[in-house]
Amino acid sequence: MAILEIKGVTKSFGGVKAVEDVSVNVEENTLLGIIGPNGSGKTTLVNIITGFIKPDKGSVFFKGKELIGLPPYTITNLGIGRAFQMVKPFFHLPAFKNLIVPLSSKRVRSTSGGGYGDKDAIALDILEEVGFERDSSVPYKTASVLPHGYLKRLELARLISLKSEIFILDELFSGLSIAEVTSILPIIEKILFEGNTVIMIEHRLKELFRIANKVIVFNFGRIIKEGAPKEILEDEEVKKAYLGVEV
Amino acid sequence: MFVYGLINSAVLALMALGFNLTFGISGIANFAYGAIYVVAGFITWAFINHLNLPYAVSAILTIIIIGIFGALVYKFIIKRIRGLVISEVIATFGISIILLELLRFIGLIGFKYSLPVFIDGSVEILGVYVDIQRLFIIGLGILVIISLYVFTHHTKTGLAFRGIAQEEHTSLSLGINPDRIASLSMGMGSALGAFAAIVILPLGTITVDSGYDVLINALSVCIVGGLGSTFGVIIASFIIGYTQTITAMYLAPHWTMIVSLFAILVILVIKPSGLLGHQKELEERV
Amino acid sequence: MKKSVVSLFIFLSFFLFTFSASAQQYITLGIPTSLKLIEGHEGQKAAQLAIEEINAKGGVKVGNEKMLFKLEALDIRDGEPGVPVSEALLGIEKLILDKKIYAAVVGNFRSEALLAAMDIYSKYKVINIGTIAMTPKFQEKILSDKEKYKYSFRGALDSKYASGYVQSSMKFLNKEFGYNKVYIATQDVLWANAIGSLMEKWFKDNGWTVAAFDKYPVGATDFSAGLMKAKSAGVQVIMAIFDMPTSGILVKQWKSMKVPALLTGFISPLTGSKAWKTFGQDIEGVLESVWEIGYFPIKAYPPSVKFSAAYVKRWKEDIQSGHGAAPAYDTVYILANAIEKAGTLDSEKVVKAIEETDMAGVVGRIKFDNGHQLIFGDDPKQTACGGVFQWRKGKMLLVWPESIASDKIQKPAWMK
Amino acid sequence: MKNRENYRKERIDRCIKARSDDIYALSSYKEMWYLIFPRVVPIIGIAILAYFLPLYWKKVVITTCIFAMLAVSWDFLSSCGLLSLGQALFFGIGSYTAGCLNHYFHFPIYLTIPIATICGGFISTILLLPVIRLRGIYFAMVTLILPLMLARGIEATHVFGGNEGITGLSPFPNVWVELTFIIAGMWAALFALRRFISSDYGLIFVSIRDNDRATMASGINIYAFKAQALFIGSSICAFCGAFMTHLYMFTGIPVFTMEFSILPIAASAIGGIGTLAGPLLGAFILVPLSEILREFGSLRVVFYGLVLVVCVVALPEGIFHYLSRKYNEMERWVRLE
Repeated sequence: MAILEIKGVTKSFGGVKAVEDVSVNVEENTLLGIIGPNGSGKTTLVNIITGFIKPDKGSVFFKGKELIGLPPYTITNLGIGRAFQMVKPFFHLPAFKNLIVPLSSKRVRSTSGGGYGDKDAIALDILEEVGFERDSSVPYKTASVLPHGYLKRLELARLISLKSEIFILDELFSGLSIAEVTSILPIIEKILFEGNTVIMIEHRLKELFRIANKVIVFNFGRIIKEGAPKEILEDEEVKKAYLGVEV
Repeated sequence: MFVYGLINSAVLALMALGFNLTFGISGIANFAYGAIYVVAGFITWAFINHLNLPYAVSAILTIIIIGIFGALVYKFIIKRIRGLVISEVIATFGISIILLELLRFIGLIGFKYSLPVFIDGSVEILGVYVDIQRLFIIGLGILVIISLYVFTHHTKTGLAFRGIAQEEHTSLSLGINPDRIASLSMGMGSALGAFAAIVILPLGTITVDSGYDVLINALSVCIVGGLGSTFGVIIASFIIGYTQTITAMYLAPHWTMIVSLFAILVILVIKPSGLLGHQKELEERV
Repeated sequence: MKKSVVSLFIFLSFFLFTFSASAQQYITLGIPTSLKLIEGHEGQKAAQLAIEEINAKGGVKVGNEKMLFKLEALDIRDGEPGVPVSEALLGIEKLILDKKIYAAVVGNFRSEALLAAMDIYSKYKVINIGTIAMTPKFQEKILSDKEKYKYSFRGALDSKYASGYVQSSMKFLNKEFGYNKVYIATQDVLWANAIGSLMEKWFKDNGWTVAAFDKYPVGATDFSAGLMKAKSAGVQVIMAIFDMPTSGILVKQWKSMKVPALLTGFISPLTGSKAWKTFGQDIEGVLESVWEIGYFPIKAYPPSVKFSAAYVKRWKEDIQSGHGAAPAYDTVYILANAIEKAGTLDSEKVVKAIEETDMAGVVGRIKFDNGHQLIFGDDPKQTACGGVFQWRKGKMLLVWPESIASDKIQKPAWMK
Repeated sequence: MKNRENYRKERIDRCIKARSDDIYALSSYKEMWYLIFPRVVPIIGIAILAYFLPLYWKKVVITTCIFAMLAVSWDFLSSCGLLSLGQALFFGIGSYTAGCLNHYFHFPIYLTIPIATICGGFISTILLLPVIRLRGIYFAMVTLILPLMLARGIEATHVFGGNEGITGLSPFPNVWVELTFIIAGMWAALFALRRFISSDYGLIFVSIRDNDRATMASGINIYAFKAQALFIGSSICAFCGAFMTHLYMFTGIPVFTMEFSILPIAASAIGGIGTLAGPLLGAFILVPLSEILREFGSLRVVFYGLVLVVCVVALPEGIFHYLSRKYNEMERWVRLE
C-alpha cells in the first residue's frame, strides 16, 4: 500500500490554478522526484501536503489517515518532514541549537520516552551525520554566519532529528556546487537505506534521475507525465515543457 | 445620512492616502504623518495671516514645503536606519512629538486658528444641507485617487515606484535607485498629507492634538484596507466611515469609536492581511 | 558622534545628583495642571497676577513676619489625551516633595486625575484649591471621609451649579419663546456628562421633549449625525457642553447645515472675545454659559471690571476662557487671607480658616460649603456667581443672572 | 599619537567565553570579576541610588522600575515573535483586577497583587487567543486597538467606576516597602527571563520569532508556545499594573493610555532589542531623563523626542549591544603586512 496518497487535489489563487486535480501515490521506501518549470505548482503541492495551505478540493492520506485540515505541526509529528526551498534557519541560534527545536517536538519526545536526554549531544551527532565537522567550530557557529551549503545540510539535519518517515526536500540542491551535491547525495541514499521515503523537488535532473525510483513532471499545475526516470528522459512532451533545459 | 457617511469616508480616505503611499512603496511606517498634517495646517494659516498671501498660493507653497520636508526627513534620518522597522517607527514617532510639542510650545493653542473654506455656503442634497467645502472633499478625494492611478501607471517615476514596491531586488538590478524612490515616496506621502490638511481643516479649527488622531485614523484605515493597497484604502474608508456615521446616528456618538475599532478587529481576525492584501496572505498568517 | 551621545547621557545622569531642594523662604504655591491648555494657561497667569499684587504690598503676614509668595508651575499634561494619570500624579509629587510647595492652586484638569490626586494631597497634607476639574464626585469623596480629605477645596463651579445656570436660561426661553424641544450633546467626559444628565432630567421634569442625548468622544470632528437627528426632530434648542478645541466644528456644522435651532450651553471656543474673530457672523445669537463671572468686565459687579483691567494691563490680552482663570486669581487671595487669619502655616489651622472664609472675590462672595465646594448663587453680593451671555454683533452681552445682567435674551433674527 | 598609516584597527573577542553562553572556563579572580561586574554593579548601583536619593527621586526610581519591567516584558514578547503595541492592555487589566479586588472585595494588598499578576496574565492571554495566529504588524494592530476599545467600553458602560475610575485603594505601608518590592521584582523578572530564554525550552520561543514556519515544520505547536509567551509577558505587565494601582491608590481608564505601550518600545529601541537587559537600560535612561526635563517646562516633550531620534539614529543597534560589544572585545592596532 502507498504510504502517501494524494487524491484529486486542486488549489487556485485568485483565479490562477496553482494545482489542478493532482493525484499521486507514493510507495513506501522509494524516492519520488518531482520536476517541472518554475511556477508549475510543485511547491504549492508540498505546502498542501504539509498543511501550510488548505486545498480547495481533494484529500491527502498518510498511512490511510487524512491530512487535510490538520495543522502543519501535527502533520510533522505524524512523520512527514519538510525542508524549505528558501532556507531560513533560526538565525539567532548556534547551528547545533537549531536542532533543539525539532528535538523538543512531540514526536521525538514520545519516541525517546519523553525524557530530557542530552539534547546537545544528540544534536551534535546528527550534525556530524550530515557533514558538520564535529571537532571544528562550525556546529557552534550562529546560523546567520553559516554558508549556504551548511544551511542546506542543517535543513536535512532537522528532518533527520525529527525521525521523519517521509522526507520532502524542496529544491535541496539549488545553489549548491557539484562537489557539495555529491557529498550530500550519500546522505539521501542513507536515509532511503534506513527504510524512509523521500520526495524530492529538483531542477538538478542529472543527480535526481540517478537516485529516483519514479519521477512526475508538472506543468501549469497538472501532472503531464509520470513514470520511471528513463521514460521521462525520452518523452517529447517533457522536453517541450523543459525547452532550453539541458537534460 | 448617506451624504455625510460619504463625506466621512472621503475624509478618512484623504487622511490615509499619504500614509499609505509611503508605506506601500518604501515600507516606511511614517508615524510623523499626523504631525505633518497639523504642521501643514499651521503653515498655511501663517502664510495667509502673517504674509498675507492669497489662499491658493499659500496652499501650494505649503504642499511643496511639506513635500521637501518629508524627503529631507528620509535623507537625514530614516536612511540611516532603513530596514530596522522598530527604529523607523520610533524615529518617526520622535519626529512627530518634536513637531507637535514644539507647536504647542510656540503657543499655537487656543481656538482662533482656522483655515478659510474655499467657497462659503451650503447646498441641499437628498434633503440635508451640505456645505460646499464638504463636497469639495469628495471631489478632491476622487481627483487625488485618479491622479495617483495615472501617475503610478503611466509615468516613469510611477512605474519605478510600483517596481520597488513589488520586488526591490529586481528593481535594483534594473537601475532604479531605491533611496531616491523612497525619499520621493516620503516626500509625496507628506505632500498628500499636507493636501489633506488644507482640504479638511477648514471644516474646523487647527489643533495640535488632532495630529495624534489623524495618525490613528490613517493607520487603521490602511491596516483594514491591506497595507499598501490604494483600492483597499478606499474600500476600508468607506467601511469605517459608514460604520461611524451609522453608529453615531442610530446608537450614540460615544459608541462610534468602539464600533469602528471592533470592525477593525473583526476584519483583522477574519482576513488578517486586510481586505485587499490577499496575495500576501500566506506571509501574514501561517 | 557616538561618543558625544554617550557623554551626553553621562552628563545628564549627573544632573540627577546635582538637584537639591531650594531653601524655603517663600510660601511656595504649586500649579500642577495642563499649562498648555487654555484654562490652565490663563489660570497660571491669573494666579501670577494675584501673587504679584500681594507681594507688591509686602506679602502675607504670618504671625509676626511677612512672607512672600512664590509660584511653581508644572505642566503635568493631565488634560491631554493619552497621558496616564500616574504621570500627572508623579508631577504633583514632584511639586510636593521636590519643590516643597505649601499649597496647590488651579489644580487638576481631568476629573479622574483630581479624584486620584486627592489621595496624594491628603497623604502629604498639602492644601489644594482646584479651579478646573468640575466633577460633583469631589464633594462626595470629601464627605465620605472628611478628616482624610479635608485639605482639598474647590474654588470653582461644579457640574451641579453649572446645570443650574443653564436651567435658568432654558426656563427663560421656554417662557418667552415657548421653546420645548431640545437636543443635548456633550463631550464624553465626567463633568460634561454630569451636566448633560442633570439637564436631561430637568428637561423631562419640566415638560420638554429631549430629541436625543449624545455624548461625543474627546477629539470628535464630525457632529453631522447628531445635528441631522436634531434637525429632523425639529428641535428649537441645541444644548452643547464641550471644552475641547474641536468643538468649534460643531458650530461650523450647525451653521452650514442650517439647523434652525438656538445653540446654547458651554462651548469653550466661544467663550472668549476672540471667538467673534474666528467664527464671525456664524455665532450671532448663540447663548453661552459662563461658569464663573469675572473674566470679562461686568458693569454691575465692579470687582470683575477691576480684575479684567488688571489682567489686560499685566498680560496685554484679555481672558478667553470662561472657566478657571478668575477663580484662580481669587484662590490666591483666599489662601493669603486664611494664612493671615490663622497666623501660622500649620495646615490644620489654615484649613480651618479656609473653611470659614467669607470674602468678596472676583467671582462673587466666597464661602465654602461642608463639602469644600464654593457656593454659587444668583447674586455676586451673596454668593459666587456664574452666568449666561449672548453673542450679539460681536459683543458678549450678559443676560443671566438678572441681578447683574445688562440685557435680555433676544431671539436671533434668523430664527423663526 | 604615532603614525597609524600602516596600521589597522583590529577587534578581537576576549576569549573568556567558551563555546556557549553557559559554560565558562574561569582561571582567575580577575576573570570572575570580569563576568560578575556587569551584573553586580547595576544591582548595587540602583539599590544605593534608590535608598539614598531624596524622597521625590525615590518615586522616580519606582516609576522607572515599572517602565523597565514593561520594557523587559515587551522585549520578551518580541523575542517570541509577538510584536506588541499594547503593553497598556496587559498593564490596564492587571491594574483593574487589583483595583476591583481591593475595592469591591476588600482584599488586602498582599493578596491583590499576586492574584492580579496571575489573573491579569490569564485574562490577557484569553483575550488575544483568537488572534494568536496573526503575525507582525497585524498582531501589533490588534494589541494597539484592544486597550483603546476596553477604555472606551468602560467609559460607555460605566462599569468599574466608569469614567472617574476607582480611587482610595489601599496604599503600601511606606516608601521603603514600595522600593524594595519593585526593585526586587524587576531584577527577578530580568534574570529569570534571561535564564529562561537561553534554556532549551526558551530557545523554542526564539525560534518562533526567527522563522515560525520552520518551527511548525519541526513539529512544534507554535500557538501553544505563543500563548505561553503571552501569559508570561502579560503577567509581568499585570504585576506592574497592580503595583502602580496601589502605589497611586487609583485605577481608571488612563491605565490604558498609549504611553504605557509606547515608552517600553522606545526604551527597547534605545537600549537594544533582543537582550532583555537593553530595554531595562533604556528605561533607566528615558524615564529619569523625562523627569529631569521637567525643568525645561513645556519644551520637555520636545527634548524627549529629540533624544529618541538622536539615540535611534546614532546607535541603531541599541546602547546595550554597543556597550556589551565594547566590553567583550579588545581593540588594538596591528601593523599591516
